[in-house]
Amino acid sequence: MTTVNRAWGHLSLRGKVIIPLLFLVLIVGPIVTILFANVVGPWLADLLGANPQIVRFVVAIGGVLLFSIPAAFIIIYMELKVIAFMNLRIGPDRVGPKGAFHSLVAGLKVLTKEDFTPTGADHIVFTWAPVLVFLTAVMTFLVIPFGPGLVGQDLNIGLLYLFAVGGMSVVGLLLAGWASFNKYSLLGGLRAAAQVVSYEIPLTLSVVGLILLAGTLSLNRIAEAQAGWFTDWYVFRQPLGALIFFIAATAEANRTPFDMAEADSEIVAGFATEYSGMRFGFLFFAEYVNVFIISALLVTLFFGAWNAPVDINSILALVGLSPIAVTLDPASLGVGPLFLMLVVPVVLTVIFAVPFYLARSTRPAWQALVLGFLLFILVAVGLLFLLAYIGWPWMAGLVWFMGKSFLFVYVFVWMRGTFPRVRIDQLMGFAWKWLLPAALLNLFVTAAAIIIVKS
Amino acid sequence: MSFIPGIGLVRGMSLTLRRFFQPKATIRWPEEKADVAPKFRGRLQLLYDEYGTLKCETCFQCAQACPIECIDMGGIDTKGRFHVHWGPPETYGERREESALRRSGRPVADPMYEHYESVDLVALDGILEAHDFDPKDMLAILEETQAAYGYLPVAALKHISRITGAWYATIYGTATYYRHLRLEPPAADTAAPAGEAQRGIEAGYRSALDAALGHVSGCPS
Amino acid sequence: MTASGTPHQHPSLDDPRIMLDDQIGQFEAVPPYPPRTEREAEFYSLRDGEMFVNMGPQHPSTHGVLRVVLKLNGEQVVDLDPVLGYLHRGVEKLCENSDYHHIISQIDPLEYVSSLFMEWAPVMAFEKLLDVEVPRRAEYIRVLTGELLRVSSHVLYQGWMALDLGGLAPILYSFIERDEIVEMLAAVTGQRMLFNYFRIGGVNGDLNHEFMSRLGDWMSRAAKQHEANIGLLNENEIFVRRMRDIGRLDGATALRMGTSGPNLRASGVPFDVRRAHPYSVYPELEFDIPTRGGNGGGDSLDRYLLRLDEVSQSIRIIDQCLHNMPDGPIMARLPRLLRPRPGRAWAAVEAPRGLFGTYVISDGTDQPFRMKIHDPSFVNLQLVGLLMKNNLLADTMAVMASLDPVMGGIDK
Amino acid sequence: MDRSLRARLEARFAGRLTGPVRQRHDETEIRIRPADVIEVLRTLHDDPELEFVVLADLCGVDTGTHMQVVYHLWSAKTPDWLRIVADGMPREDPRCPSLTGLWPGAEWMERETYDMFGIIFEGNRDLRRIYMPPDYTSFPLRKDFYLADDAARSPGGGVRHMEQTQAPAQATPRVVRRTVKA
Repeated sequence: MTTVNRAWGHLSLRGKVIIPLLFLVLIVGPIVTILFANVVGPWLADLLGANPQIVRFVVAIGGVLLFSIPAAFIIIYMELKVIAFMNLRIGPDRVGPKGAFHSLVAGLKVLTKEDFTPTGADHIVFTWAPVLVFLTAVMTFLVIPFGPGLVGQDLNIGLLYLFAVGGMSVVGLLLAGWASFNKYSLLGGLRAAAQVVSYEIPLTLSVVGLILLAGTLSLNRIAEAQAGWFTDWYVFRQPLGALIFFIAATAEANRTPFDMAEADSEIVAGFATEYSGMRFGFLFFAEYVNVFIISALLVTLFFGAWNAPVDINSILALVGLSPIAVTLDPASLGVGPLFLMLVVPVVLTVIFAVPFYLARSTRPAWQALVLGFLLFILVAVGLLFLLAYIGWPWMAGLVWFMGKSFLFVYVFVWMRGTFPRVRIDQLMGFAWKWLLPAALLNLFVTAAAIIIVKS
Repeated sequence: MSFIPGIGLVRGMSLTLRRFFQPKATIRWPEEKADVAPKFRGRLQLLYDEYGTLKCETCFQCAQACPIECIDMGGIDTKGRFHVHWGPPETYGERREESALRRSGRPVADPMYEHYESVDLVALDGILEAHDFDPKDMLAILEETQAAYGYLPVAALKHISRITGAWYATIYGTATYYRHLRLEPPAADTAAPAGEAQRGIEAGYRSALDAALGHVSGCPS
Repeated sequence: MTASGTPHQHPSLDDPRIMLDDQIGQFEAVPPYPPRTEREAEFYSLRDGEMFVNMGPQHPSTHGVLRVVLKLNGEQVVDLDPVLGYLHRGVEKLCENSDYHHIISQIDPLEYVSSLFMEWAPVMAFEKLLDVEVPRRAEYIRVLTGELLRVSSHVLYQGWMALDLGGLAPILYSFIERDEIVEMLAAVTGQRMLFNYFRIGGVNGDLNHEFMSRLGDWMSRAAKQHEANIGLLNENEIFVRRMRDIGRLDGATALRMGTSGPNLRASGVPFDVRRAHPYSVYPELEFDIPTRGGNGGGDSLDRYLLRLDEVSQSIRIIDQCLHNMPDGPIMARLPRLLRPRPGRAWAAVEAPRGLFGTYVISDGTDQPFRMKIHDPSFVNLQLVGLLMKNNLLADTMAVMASLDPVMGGIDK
Repeated sequence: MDRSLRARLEARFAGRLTGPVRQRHDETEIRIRPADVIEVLRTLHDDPELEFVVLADLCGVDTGTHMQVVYHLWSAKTPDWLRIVADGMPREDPRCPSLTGLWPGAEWMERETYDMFGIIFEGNRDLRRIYMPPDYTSFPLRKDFYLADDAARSPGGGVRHMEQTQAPAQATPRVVRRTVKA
């Protein structure tokens, strides 16, 4: 042992890194490879081949986790920038163009900060509460249909699952508030619990009318049911339901004007007061993921999901043209396009560079070429995108879905920039005295209408 | 609040949306600098002339005017005789102590000036009373003091400063500006309290100058 | 201060008088010494279901370093105990050891939002002591700059009010508005915040071209801008519901509580020093004393709206000042060194937060023998104990912000 | 100067004034004994001819030999400010009746005066320090309280503690806090 120790001591730092790596690569690598190729691989392949659902599930979870982080970053940046603009400020403008990487850097900052646990706090609960909050937020992504076929799991009880998982986040908030050993946190957690539990009821009831109309709980089916013109969207059949859902969802996500749980001018930061570092980051992320989820839900349920507001095919039919149909199958194209891909960029770059070169005589040729190349990329990406939009229905659906969702995210941010906060008793009174009766009324009217129409 | 519920909220949101598209008020410091008013007085600095020497004339006015005593000044006067200083009493112990002790009703000796001879201040009190303790009549007060004592004892100047409230530096400035006022007894070359060396050199210069010009020494006109 | 006169000993934490087992969570709010008064003993004893919450001194919405110990029952405020002194600088003692001229800059940072008024009252008191006649132009300039600052202070109040209720936008709009006025005043005084502009017997500098052009620019749209500011919040249902019927204060109680300024006028008592005891050139100017509240007393919304009313009156006064501004000197002839006759003087001005007074005793030297500063925020802040009881935690913000305290003035 | 106010005051408080009514500029000043404070101010407040409803200020003064409490009042019936000086309290144990019964808002002003001068207002329910920390032992605005720079170079050896212990007699009885179970 001493020999090994002494030899290890003689190694330089680089050697200390390389030798274990070599050991890993040379010894462990082949063993793992052989094991995988002979034992695990075939077994796994058989298993997955027999159950494609599992593949789909794993891919969906991976996709959802990967999607939630950039979505949160984009919303954070959007919130900073939009509220700043509404306040006649510029907002973040130092990191990246127009401060675009600001939230990314803020995320890094959160990662590097000290993770602090206050004295007297319940360590385990304090640590796991943010994880619970974040997890529930991310889990709701699973059933949201981003486009035709672009859905993690097409559950037939998707809506039920959504409300169930969404309601679980309050447990995390309550735990966070309780475990922090801070009265502001406790008040914030209790406020969150009271608020979310109260608003759960009108939130759920407001959708029941829609479920009666659609006849299904699957979000995918609800989305499909709204195809066609924008008049087919459920918001026009359920305006009251949409309004109630909008308000209740705002409260559910703890957004202004219902951000009682983290009312910074009253209870400092509510349940997040004692959190720092990445645990605070989780709470923070969950909040913004929630914003995206309620926007996505609003779009899915009431604003036509992935459907475009205008049915282009019907317009074309009216004019007398046949519907455009492009089938995109890259595999069937053969070798020819590969040569094209070699030639076309060069030629087009040169062609696009000519006007830049001619426009100003002092401009050196390489600058004109760079500009031409950039222009070419722009045009190419645009054309490809157009092709994809026409050719792949999921691409068109995704575009519309994301566009509409971020429009609603903008609305939530806009509201945050404008409104003061309501008081806790007004908040509860509003839920029980106004929203709940209105949701019930909506339900009864819808049910009655369905019976009358059917009979 | 209007009668239609929600109309106020909608108006508020329309206002913020309008602001969203308006030009922004941010000044992107440090790329852009805000305009400073011409009268802005934000920073103290000593100015230098083109030869790199200080422009400060040591008039003490800035130190006198500074309410929080962040400016202090000290030095020996041009003839090397007296310490003239202004500034926080931690540094010099000139005035603040008196003020505090005066309030507590106790007379106080000033350790800085203990080695100066003490003079009988009864005559000086009479002079001050005749002038109604008015610092505007400082020249007359000093002249009469000189008439009474034959010169201006430091203790008398300190007393004048304390009674009239005029800054000692101001009185000292007045006393040294007028050439007919003197701070030493007329024939007291041996009793110079401080700056002996400088005085000796200076006296040498002056006698040489007088000899060259044919003047009679020690008689300012 | 122990009552027996012995120097205070810090008791150890296991002293049974100090820490009871069930109070371990309240450790941060309960003072670690025996109660000194009946009231303190009563306040720091808990009934079942109550808890202390230590709001401040670093709380987002206590307007500085105020600390309020709240006794909560759930969300309901049962009782509260404001703890002051975190910003205490001993300005009165400093003034007693400063020259009469120096005092102006010593007390300038007292209430940093409206510091010209902090200069105005002592300067008036010194002028009384010295029997100085202030030139009319100087008086007009004082009124003009003072009313400008009143507008800026009230506009800032509007933003703070919204910020404490959770609205993010108005505070920025307020600061943009205030910045215009502050830049204007910087053109004439040379500073943006602590102006140090009034002098005994006049003002420091005459109005200059930059100030006049900025002022003209501002005046041309001040009224319109003010209308827009009014529309910003007081039609907002959430805002109005938060403010209505919160912290109702009737006129008689307000007078007994020593309240002054807009808080008093919002309770229906038309007491304004500018009219009640006219000073400077206010008798020559036309303006109204707006009151609100009626017979039921004024609530937080009344206090908010009254300040908006005052802004339009201030704009009226500024307009008249500009039209009536006489020519002439801006300083009385005074010696550099001031030694007033022994005597006493009291002067009070109507600051944006109420009656700001100064009581000066001169003993014939160049420093005042005693200088008392009466700050309106200090007295007005007493009302929180009265108004916040049995309200919700969230209403403490609506009440406290509506009283418009500035801790710099309160803690002196 | 309001001559009629002077006449009214002299008529009303003939026996209670310890000095002549002084008037200068827009101020009228009367001097009374501390024991008469409540009675005199109550009369000033309630009397329909006087009606001094606004308590503009309450402050303490240390004259070096004794303590004073000074009140400034305002009334719509006169153009003058009224100043009432409760004079002649000993510096060792200054005591003055509290005005909180008449103006509850005087509570904090009295607390401040207690904090700065050590004047004990009998009847004030909450007379504790308001600015200085609770374990502070001296009264900063007294004339024998030196500022740091004064204290550092006083003649008696150069060092003097800023905090001088003043020990006025017990203001209120000591109470031990208990948790009350309802």
